[in-house]
Amino acid sequence: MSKLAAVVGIGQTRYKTRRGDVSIAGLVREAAANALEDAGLGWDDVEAVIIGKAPDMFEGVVMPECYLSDALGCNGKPMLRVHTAGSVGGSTALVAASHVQSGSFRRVLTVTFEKQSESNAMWALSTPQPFSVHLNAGAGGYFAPIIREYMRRSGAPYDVGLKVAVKDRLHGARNPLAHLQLPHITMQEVEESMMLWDPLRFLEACPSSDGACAMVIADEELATRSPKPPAWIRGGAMRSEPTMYAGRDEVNPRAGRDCAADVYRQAGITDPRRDLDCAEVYVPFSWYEPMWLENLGFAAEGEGWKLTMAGATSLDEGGDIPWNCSGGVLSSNPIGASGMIRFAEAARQVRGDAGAHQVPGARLALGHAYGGGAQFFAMWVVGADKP
Amino acid sequence: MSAADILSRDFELGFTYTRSTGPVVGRFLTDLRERRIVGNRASDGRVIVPPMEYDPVTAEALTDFVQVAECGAIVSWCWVTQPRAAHPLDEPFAWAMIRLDGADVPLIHCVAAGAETELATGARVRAVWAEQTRGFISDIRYFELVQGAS
Amino acid sequence: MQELAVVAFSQSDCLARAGAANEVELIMPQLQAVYAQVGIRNAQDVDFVCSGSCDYLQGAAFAFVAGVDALGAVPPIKESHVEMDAAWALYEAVLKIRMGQAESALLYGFSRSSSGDLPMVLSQQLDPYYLAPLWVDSISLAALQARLLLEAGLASEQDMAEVVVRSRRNARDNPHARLRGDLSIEALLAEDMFVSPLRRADCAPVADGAAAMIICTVARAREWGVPYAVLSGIDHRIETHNLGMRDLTDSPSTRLAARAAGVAEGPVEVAELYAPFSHQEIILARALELGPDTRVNPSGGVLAGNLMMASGLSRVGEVFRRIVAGDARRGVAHATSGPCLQHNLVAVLESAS
Amino acid sequence: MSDAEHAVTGIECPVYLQYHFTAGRAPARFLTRIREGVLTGQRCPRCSNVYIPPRGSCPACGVPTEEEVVLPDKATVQSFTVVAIPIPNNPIEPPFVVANLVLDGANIAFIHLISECDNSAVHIGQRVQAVWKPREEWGYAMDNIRYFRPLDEPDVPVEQIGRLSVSGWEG
Repeated sequence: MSKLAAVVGIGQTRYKTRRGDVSIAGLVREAAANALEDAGLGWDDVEAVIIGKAPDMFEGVVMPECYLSDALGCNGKPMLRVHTAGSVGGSTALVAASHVQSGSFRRVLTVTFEKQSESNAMWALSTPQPFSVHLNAGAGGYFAPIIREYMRRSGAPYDVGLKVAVKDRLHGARNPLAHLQLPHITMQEVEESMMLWDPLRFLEACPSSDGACAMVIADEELATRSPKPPAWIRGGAMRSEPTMYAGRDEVNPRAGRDCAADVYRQAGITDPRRDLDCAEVYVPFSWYEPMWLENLGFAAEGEGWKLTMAGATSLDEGGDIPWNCSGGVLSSNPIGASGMIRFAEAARQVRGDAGAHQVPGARLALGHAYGGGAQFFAMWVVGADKP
Repeated sequence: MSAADILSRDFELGFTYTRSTGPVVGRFLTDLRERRIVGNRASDGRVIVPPMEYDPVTAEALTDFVQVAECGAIVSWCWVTQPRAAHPLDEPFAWAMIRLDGADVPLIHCVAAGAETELATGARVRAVWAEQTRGFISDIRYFELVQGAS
Repeated sequence: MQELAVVAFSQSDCLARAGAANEVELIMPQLQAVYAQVGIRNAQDVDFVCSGSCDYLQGAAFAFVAGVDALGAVPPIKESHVEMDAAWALYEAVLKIRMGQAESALLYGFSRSSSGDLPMVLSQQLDPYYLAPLWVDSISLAALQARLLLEAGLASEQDMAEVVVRSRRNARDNPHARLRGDLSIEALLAEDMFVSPLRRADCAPVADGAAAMIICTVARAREWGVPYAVLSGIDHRIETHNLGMRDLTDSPSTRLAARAAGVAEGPVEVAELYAPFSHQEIILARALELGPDTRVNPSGGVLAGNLMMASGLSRVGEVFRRIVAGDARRGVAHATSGPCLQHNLVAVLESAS
Repeated sequence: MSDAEHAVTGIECPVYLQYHFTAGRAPARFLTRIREGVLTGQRCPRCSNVYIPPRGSCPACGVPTEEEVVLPDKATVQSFTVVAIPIPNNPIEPPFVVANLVLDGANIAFIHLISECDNSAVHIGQRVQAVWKPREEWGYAMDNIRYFRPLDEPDVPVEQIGRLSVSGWEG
């Protein structure tokens, strides 16, 4: 039976197009130091470090954790490097949690980062290879057809994506760490922004950011003694399926549905919309909000967009199930860290520590990450109450 | 299966990365451009060259910069008989750990020498600067022996 | 704490070049082999899967994603990946089982490191401002370490040659080895230097391939009715990236990991050490405090063939094979990562009885 | 100027590595055949689904695939996007249509271009056929097919996409 574990410290950097003031180590360090400070701890209090990021080609450093051991106070300790594509931030948090939940460690530090400004994200995500049998059309080239298929199936009106783009940016404007600060954004502005991959417009896609996110995860006793309220890990799950297989539902991937069912079962959630107070869900393209609302069981199939349009996911509109109050991936996207930011922001909510984007009285929250061709999923549920 | 068994081709995976250095690495490279070498002092008092951002023992951020000499002694070395294309020198050369005067921790750089027999641990070396320095590790083109193997 | 068992292991031949086989084609035979050893169908029949690989060895982002195509991951599976040797995938799986989220796990590691120039690829593991731009290759760094060891009087060229001779001799019984045979120390010492003070034979030959393993709870191993070795301890530690600040003649991180894994809590009959350079075996054997009774690298070790990203897992597998064969009752496996033994993992395996 | 204005804050690091890439057995077989103008998939021995381009395994079943299936060059649009921005390493000028296409007789889509039509007329279920480059330009590459162009055939109902036989869609 797994031991209890809780998030006792959270640290992030400010997310920006380019953090030109720090080295790679400096960036990662900033988040880690912030997390330790939040937990009221020093470097010696950490027993192991679990680090995650997306492909090494982003920074052009092979297995950069080797070089980062000093910046993270890791010498003489275990360090593990996770890489599960875009879901890595979430997977890394789960692997970190397993260090404590297994009873093997009492307190660990976990950090994820991306310093995308060191290269070109589109290049790093699909480096050229001879004999490539797939046409390279960028990440949007992969996801836009799936979004189009969702629109066809659900009959959703064309402006659902516009609404999400505005909603998440308005959320982001409440979060001083968010990369995009667009407090006056309108649906018209989104609609008039450049079309990238039809039906995806520029303002419906995530930015490319530098940034890092860190958490300190502790066992039951240490968490109870922690100076700030802990976010108790009530469940964690991962699922993977192949990128392509005959009959795969790319719009509503089974890996996501199964992962959600697993984490809800662990957390005792039967109706996510009712039982959860908020969610931080990996939405890099606006249309993925309605798609994931259905995939994660917040709405019936084909109905997700109705929640979005009704304002149910909007903090500003007083929705009953606010999604991505931090501004989400649409407001900040250091790829390797983006998943962990979701997990950490869920934890901030239940700790009552989310500042201007706090959901009043949040007690139970979902953190979600996905990666690859929407084939790798990682989720956790955190709560203010000890299970 | 037939001729299809092996279908292969050379290719290059490459990008010119734009690294931001942060203050510590930036300070070292700024000084290097002025043909000066700085290190910094670790929490145990040792002078580290090139300077480290964070102490390997205490993890504290390190700031106390110390200028060191451009000459020093070889702590260990190896002899590369067949330099690879990306290596900084085309002729056979040595990689060496070099403890610069005023430093406690050796740095790793290349040493140009005519032959392996000229090298020895303890040998004295001196930095040879690039004609045009730009704030890059290769502003030190290589180290040269100032007195042969003793 | 949950008692753990290693129940299956398979590795490919250490091929100088894997020819036409891509990642899936490298991995799949090893997966099929471990499934057969425990009598399961595919990855659906274990609770967790974790792999180890490195994008830069392959020369493409997301090298591990293709690996999922070898698993039969429909319906979706619980799966994760470390950008490390698969020995660390084993570590992640151990935690998963200890926390009660799995009773069994499949691990695999793979690479086609012959695709690139490995020592130069690994030079980009170094700090990106001071060393990586100089392209200090991994063999040269190991040579700097070797000279420190030699000049400190902690080993001789003869000692290093003995390591190589024993590796080649032991590898005669290892069908997967790339280099095997009878060599004399004199002949070896007469060979030219490669990167002085290292000769070519002191350096592990690069090999393409894959390895796979299945671990589980002891209860599950009994259920499956297969022979198993108990994984009684596992730990890993990292050191500073600044080579100038490390004592390169010792491996303090291996010492720490060995203590935490409980190496000294019983006799070590066999040890499989991931030493890509001959002098590193000497450093590791000392750090693990192995005595004269320990058979070191009976497989030949990685000097006989180095499957990058799988060699660490293979060391565990080699000890497992000897224990279930009754050749040893207790053994130690070691894996390494980073330049000059920066990061080390130690596992202890024991016979079930 | 002060020292601060002079300080080095960034460097350019060229990281260029040379590799020797091998296509893999199944992809190499596919590429060898497409060099002859033949589209060859592989059938899974367990679930019977046909994969093209083949990877040497059925990702769903996790078993090696061996049996080769020659497929026609007619396909159905499963979905698509109009790419409006230039893509690194892709020489095609935007805007262009990238579609997930399923060849007749195949059970999986691949990505290719659609042309010879108004971009706004492309739709899910549309029938298309390959337009090949001149034979003398054929190499070991999927772009021996320059693009797909619309066919004057009735649309395929969505639930039938990816389930057609090699003989195609009769409407």
